[in-house]
Amino acid sequence: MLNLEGVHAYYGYIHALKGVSLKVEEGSIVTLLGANGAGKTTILKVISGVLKASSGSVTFLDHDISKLAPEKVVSEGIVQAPEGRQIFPELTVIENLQVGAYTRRDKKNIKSSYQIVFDYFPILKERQDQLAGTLSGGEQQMLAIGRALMAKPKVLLLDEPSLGLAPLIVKDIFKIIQEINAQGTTVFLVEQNANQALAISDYAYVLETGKITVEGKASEIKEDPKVLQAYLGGH
Amino acid sequence: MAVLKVDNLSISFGGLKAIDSLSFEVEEKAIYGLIGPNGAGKTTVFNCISRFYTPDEGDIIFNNDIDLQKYRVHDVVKVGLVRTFQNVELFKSMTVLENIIIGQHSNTKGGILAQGLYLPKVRKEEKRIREKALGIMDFLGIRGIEHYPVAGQPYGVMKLIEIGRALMTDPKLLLLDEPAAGMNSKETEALTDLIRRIRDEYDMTIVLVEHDMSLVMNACERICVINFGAKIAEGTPAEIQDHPGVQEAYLGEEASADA
Amino acid sequence: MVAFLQNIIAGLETGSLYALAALGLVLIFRTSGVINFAQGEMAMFSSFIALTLFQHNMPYPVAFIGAILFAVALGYIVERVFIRPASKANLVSKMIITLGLIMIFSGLATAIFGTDSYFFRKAITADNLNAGGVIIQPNALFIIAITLLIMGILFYIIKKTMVGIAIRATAQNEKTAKLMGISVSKIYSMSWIIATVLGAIAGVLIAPTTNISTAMMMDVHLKSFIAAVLGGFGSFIGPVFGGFSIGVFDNLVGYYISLKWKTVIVYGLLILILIFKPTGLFGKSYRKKV
Amino acid sequence: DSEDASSDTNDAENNTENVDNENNSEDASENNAEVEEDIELAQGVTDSSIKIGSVGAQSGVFAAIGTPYYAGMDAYFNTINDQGGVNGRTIDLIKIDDEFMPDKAVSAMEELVYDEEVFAIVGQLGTPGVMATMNTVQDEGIPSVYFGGGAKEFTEAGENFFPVQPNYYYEGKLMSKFAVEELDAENIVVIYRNDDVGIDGLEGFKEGLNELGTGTVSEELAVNAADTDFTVQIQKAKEADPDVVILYGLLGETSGLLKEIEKVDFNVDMITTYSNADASFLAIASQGAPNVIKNLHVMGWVDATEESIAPLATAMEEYFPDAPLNAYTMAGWVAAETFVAGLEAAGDNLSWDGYISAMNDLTFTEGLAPEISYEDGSREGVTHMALSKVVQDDEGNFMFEQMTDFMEFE
Amino acid sequence: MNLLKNKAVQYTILAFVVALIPLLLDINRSTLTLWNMVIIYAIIAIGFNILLGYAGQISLGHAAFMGLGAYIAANLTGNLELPFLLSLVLSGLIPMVIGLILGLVALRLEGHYLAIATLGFGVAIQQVFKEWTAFTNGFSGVRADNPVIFGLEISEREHYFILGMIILLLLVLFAHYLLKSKTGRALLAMRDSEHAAQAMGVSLFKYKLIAFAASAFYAGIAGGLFMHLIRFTEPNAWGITLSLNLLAMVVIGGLATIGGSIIGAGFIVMVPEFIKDIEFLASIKSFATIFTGFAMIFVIMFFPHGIARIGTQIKIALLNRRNSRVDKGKGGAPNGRSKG
Ligand SMILES: Nc1ncnc2c1ncn2[C@@H]1O[C@H](COP(=O)(O)OP(=O)(O)OP(=O)(O)O)[C@@H](O)[C@H]1O
Ligand SMILES: Nc1ncnc2c1ncn2[C@@H]1O[C@H](COP(=O)(O)OP(=O)(O)OP(=O)(O)O)[C@@H](O)[C@H]1O
Ligand SMILES: CC(C)C[C@H](N)C(=O)O
Ligand SMILES: [Mg+2]
Ligand SMILES: [Mg+2]
Repeated sequence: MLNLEGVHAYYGYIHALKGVSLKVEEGSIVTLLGANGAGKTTILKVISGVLKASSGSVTFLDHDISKLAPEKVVSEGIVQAPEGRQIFPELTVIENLQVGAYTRRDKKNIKSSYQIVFDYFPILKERQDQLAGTLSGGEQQMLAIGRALMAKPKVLLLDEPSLGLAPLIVKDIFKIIQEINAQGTTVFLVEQNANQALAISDYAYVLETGKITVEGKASEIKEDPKVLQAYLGGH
Repeated sequence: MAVLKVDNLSISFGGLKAIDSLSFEVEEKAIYGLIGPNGAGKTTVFNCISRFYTPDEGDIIFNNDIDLQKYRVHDVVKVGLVRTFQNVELFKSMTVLENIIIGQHSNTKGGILAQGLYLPKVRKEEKRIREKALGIMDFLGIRGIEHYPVAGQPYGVMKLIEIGRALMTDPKLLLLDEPAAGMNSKETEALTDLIRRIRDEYDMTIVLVEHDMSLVMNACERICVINFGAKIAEGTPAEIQDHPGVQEAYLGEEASADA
Repeated sequence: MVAFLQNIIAGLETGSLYALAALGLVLIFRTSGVINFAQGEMAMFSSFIALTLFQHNMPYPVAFIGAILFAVALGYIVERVFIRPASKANLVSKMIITLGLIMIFSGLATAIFGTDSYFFRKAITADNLNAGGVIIQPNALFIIAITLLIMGILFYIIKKTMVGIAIRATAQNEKTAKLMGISVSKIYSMSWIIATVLGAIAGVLIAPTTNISTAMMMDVHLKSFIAAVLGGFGSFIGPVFGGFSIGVFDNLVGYYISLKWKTVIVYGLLILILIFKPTGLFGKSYRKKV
Repeated sequence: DSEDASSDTNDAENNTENVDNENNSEDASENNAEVEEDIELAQGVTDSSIKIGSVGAQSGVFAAIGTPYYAGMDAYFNTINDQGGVNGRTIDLIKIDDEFMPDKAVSAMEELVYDEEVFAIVGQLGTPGVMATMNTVQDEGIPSVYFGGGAKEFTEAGENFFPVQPNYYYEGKLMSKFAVEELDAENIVVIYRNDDVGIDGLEGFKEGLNELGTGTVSEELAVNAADTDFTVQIQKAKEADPDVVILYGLLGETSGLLKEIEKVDFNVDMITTYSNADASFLAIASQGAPNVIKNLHVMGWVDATEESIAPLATAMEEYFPDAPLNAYTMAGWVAAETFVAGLEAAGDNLSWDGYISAMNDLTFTEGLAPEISYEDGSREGVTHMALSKVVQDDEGNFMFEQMTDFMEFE
Repeated sequence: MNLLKNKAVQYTILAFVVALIPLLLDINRSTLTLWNMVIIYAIIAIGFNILLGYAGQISLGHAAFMGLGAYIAANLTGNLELPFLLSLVLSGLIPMVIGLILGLVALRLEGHYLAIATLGFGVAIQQVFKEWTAFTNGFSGVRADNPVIFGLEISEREHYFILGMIILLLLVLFAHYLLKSKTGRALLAMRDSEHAAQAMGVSLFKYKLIAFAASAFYAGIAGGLFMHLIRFTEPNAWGITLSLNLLAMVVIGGLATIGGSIIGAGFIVMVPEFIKDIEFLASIKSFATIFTGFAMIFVIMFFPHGIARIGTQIKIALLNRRNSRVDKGKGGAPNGRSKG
């Protein structure tokens, strides 16, 4: 459903993506692994249209989205919870969630979506009128994920969702991702927590300094010695 | 000997009691872990110690006789206490080297006039701190990027730069807030090692907040667990892992260091 | 007592002019963080349109609406042509653009409309009311009412509507706002249009007080900044309250203390208030998370 | 203060001679040696032309004054030039815009005096600019005729300065005489613009009362140029229950004050300054205060009857058909007229000394302005003024009607 | 190390070369007056850049400090008959003390609140200039003589230009070294992140005050030089227009660059003059104002980081071009990183 083909991208003259091709099938969970600075976030930026690919194509449901403005990409149904949370610090928790639902047409159902998010992250309910900027790091992370869920996207892009979350919640996060996926949302996941990410994924890619070096079924990648060695620590 | 003594600390934001009569002590040369669920108040504790927040109640005693309440935020480094930030806070418009050099701010000699006239003593100072900073970069293994802007450095590198900047202040006590966030297990392992080396080679005490249990359990000698701002357990890594309250509130049933 | 009340009433009227002018300023600020120094010049331009229509024997409401329609176009053009292309520039640089706009608009106004001053009529010309010696102009009540109405509408939009939240989100983090599907450029266009319209309304209502000329808004505009800051940029009630306060205060200081030192005293007081309330009288401050 | 000025003037005279000599030799080499005369021409003068300069705001807020003012000046010079100039010399006016900034005025003045080498400065506009360039003009001794401003300092600036417009101090004095003698005032409130204009006017007014030995100022009320709310001034004025209120301000605040007076129905005689003696003022002020405007009197120094203004009107029609004809246009016209009167008096003796001494002997009565005289070193400019009153004609138009003769303070 | 690569040496050589131009070439007195004004505005702009560009603190009231410097210079050399150089130093030092007071206010305020508070400060001080006639002689203004240094009267513009150049050079060097060492780093750190700066021992209190004091000092010196160049001043000159122009100078030239301040000053003083000289525009009324406005906007749009950074901007643009061409071929782009 989402397709990258030979994508190159630059920051100024730093060549961050050097011909990346990947596919995200409808209804699947796809994980992208890679070391610090490999270019994972850059890929998400290119998909969302924040950074324009200098060459190559990005297609969604068989049409080109590489020239679309970020907000248009969102209305196509591709939404991301960006790296570094990027919550709106001077909006309250509830208002942040509301912004998440900005593109939704089914305004009536938004109320029930709040409920879903609050069920996933009860602490957000307690904090709903607090300014988001004063939340703890982990609470902000939950808010960023919750906000993306509010959009009811076709494809959800998650950039290191477990970052800064307590172990208990990390487990929940992966469960939540599976649940969302089960309800029909396709998920493209960037994670450092490779074990758990691969455990719930269908397919995975490994990115090294701007190039895809390994790809395959998640279950196979998990056993790939190269990956084991580089990303899965002493297992 | 306790290098840091937090005694009966409390602080509230509006109606929310973020820290609730919390006490703990950190022994000299220890690597001490402060863990707890999201929103438990860990960062807030750091903010109180480093004087960004003024607690409603309680004392924070550093080095036996220094009452930190009497110091202003920017004076805290002068007594040998320094922190990093949960969300990296680097000086974006400056180069990597300049970011690290800032750490020596309080120890850099030379008044305004001397600097403006660039007297020999200022020149010498500049040379000294530059070399010191390069030494730290060597130690952290990030030499070679000193003249690049920090903006655009990979997240992990930024975390190291922040540690380097903190080391540059010649601290006795280093507070690290989630140093491993955003690192994969391999990188975390390296960081664990680095933290130990910092303690040993720079001869200091480290308190760290972290959610990555592999780092906490491997690096820390003692761990304090807080929830809703109050201490629920304290002990060695093994004790903490087996503590039922901690498992329930934080780790989950099958407590593990495998994450 | 009569003099005291007369000063208060007049202060409220003058203050509402500052407030009106401030609302547009605050709107742009709240959307994009830019202080639009050219807000006054743009309002002046719109007022000249109203004047020109009026001079061509159009009825007052037509002149008023003409000015508003012109403002819609002007706001759109300014945002598209001058502000948006500089989206990469930082906030201070954008403020410099608005300084450049001052020069362009005042120069153009001189070239097109000439340098003379012109009388312009009030919106409401009914007879003055006399309340025990205190004279109240119906027009003053009208202006105060309009100010409060606009304030209410803006307050409602910003606080309660999706568009309002989108505006605030855009102000705080443009990039992420886009990632949430907000068409940031539309939000900017819209807020410049609305702000310019507010400026036009302010200009047309202020004109009977200042006369219409290329310089008509200079002093009102300056006071409107002060009003916005005194009340706090963070709300719409703040600037209105700030405007009223300055209007009233100016008069009371002038009447009871000194006409000559009035300016120094009022500005001194502003600074003093800011020292104690650094985000304005209505600004909420909270402990910043570190 | 005045001692300083006179010693400066002496210096200036010495300088003048030097400069003259230099310039003459240059002129001699540049010009056709055909007309060999013994008169030493100053810089900027040839046999067929005289180059003069003016510095003043032509952009920004002050363009409101500068534009019509320079139109009036150009209209006069164009007329003269089309008639063949003065003694066969056409007049070439170079105007430089100083944007009302003193530093730009200085550089502009230097450009005129040293680079363009003009013969004289005519109608410099803007008090700050005049004050800032005063050193240069004093040092060089170049004649400077007419100032678009009425600061008292202009009258003491030196031999080569020829103010025309009445200064505000003097006007204030004369105003007091009119107030007392024509309007029988005893208790007077002065509302004055709190800047060089109003303060000079107020001081002059008080001095006038003092010399007349009658009448008291019961309230002195300052108005800032930035004010838009005049409640305080009018409330206080009303409380003083005066016989006459002096409105010593410019268009903006004066029309604002009138509106406020109208609002509270304050029925009192008022006098305002000559700066407002203009139809454009009346047009604005009368609409805001249609009732009380009839209590307004205005000082006037330009003898603007239909007949006297005819040449100006014709010239404007000819050269600037789209421009308005207002008090500023008249001022520009008078500036040119006065300068040319000096030229004619100097004849061919167009050295600076020649011009200055011709001016020193001059009493000029033919122009749009009343008598101007620099005899005996007087630098007061116009001292004859008249009081007019606002009246309404049968069609309801407001106009000024002269109610006294042109008279001096004495 | 190559001596010519040293910024200070470069500045010095440049200053000397420029200072000699009027002596070698025949330049109009009026043009030299403008050049002198460029120097004077450059001085205040450098100070202002320390405040805005380095410390990240905005002020819309700095004209007041320049005015203060001018009045002090006039009073000291005129009434008290102090020597010129001493009075010039004092016309910097006294505003500096007032600058400290404004700095104290700034400590509490941020962003736009600071901007407007300082604007209010500026307006209030200007009003004081108007009313405090004992010091300022009100609207009648004060005068000053040509400066006399060690018995030599400086009456020629060429000589004043040399004097100005020397003072500018000294102040440039002082700023350069100050900003290159501890203070400069602390200011930039404070601008980028107040929290992190504090954690590193940077006292916001101290450095905000330093920034305000330094900028007020530079402004005062500029005022003193203005006073002796123009030899007259009155209150209207020291209002918002100048403060806003100052802001424009610094931004147009380039925030946080010393050279940019000088370029910006040149831009704001000279561009309207150039435009006035364009014959075919002169038929448009108010054309100089309109086109200066366009010029300012043009610069910001195309050089958002200031004229002084055009070089870097072009370099990066060229590198980008080269790289995107490379990537059309095979993926062999250099792994270069930006510098500076
Ligand atoms: N704004 C930027 N300006 C310049 N270079 C950048 C910028 N953002 C990223 N880069 C560079 O691009 C490369 C890829 O960065 P990216 O953020 O995509 O990595 P990542 O795989 O997401 O890493 P991380 O695990 O740290 O999030 C890195 O070398 C980084 O330094
Ligand atoms: N300035 C503030 N204003 C209001 N509430 C605050 C503020 N700072 C912290 N809090 C609240 O206090 C609680 C503790 O926050 P803190 O940041 O200390 O948590 P933490 O233990 O560091 O959590 P995490 O692991 O998620 O970073 C949170 O619920 C947070 O919302
Ligand atoms: C004035 C600004 C550039 C900096 C200010 N401290 C802020 O954070 O808003
Ligand atoms: Mg990333
Ligand atoms: Mg935390």
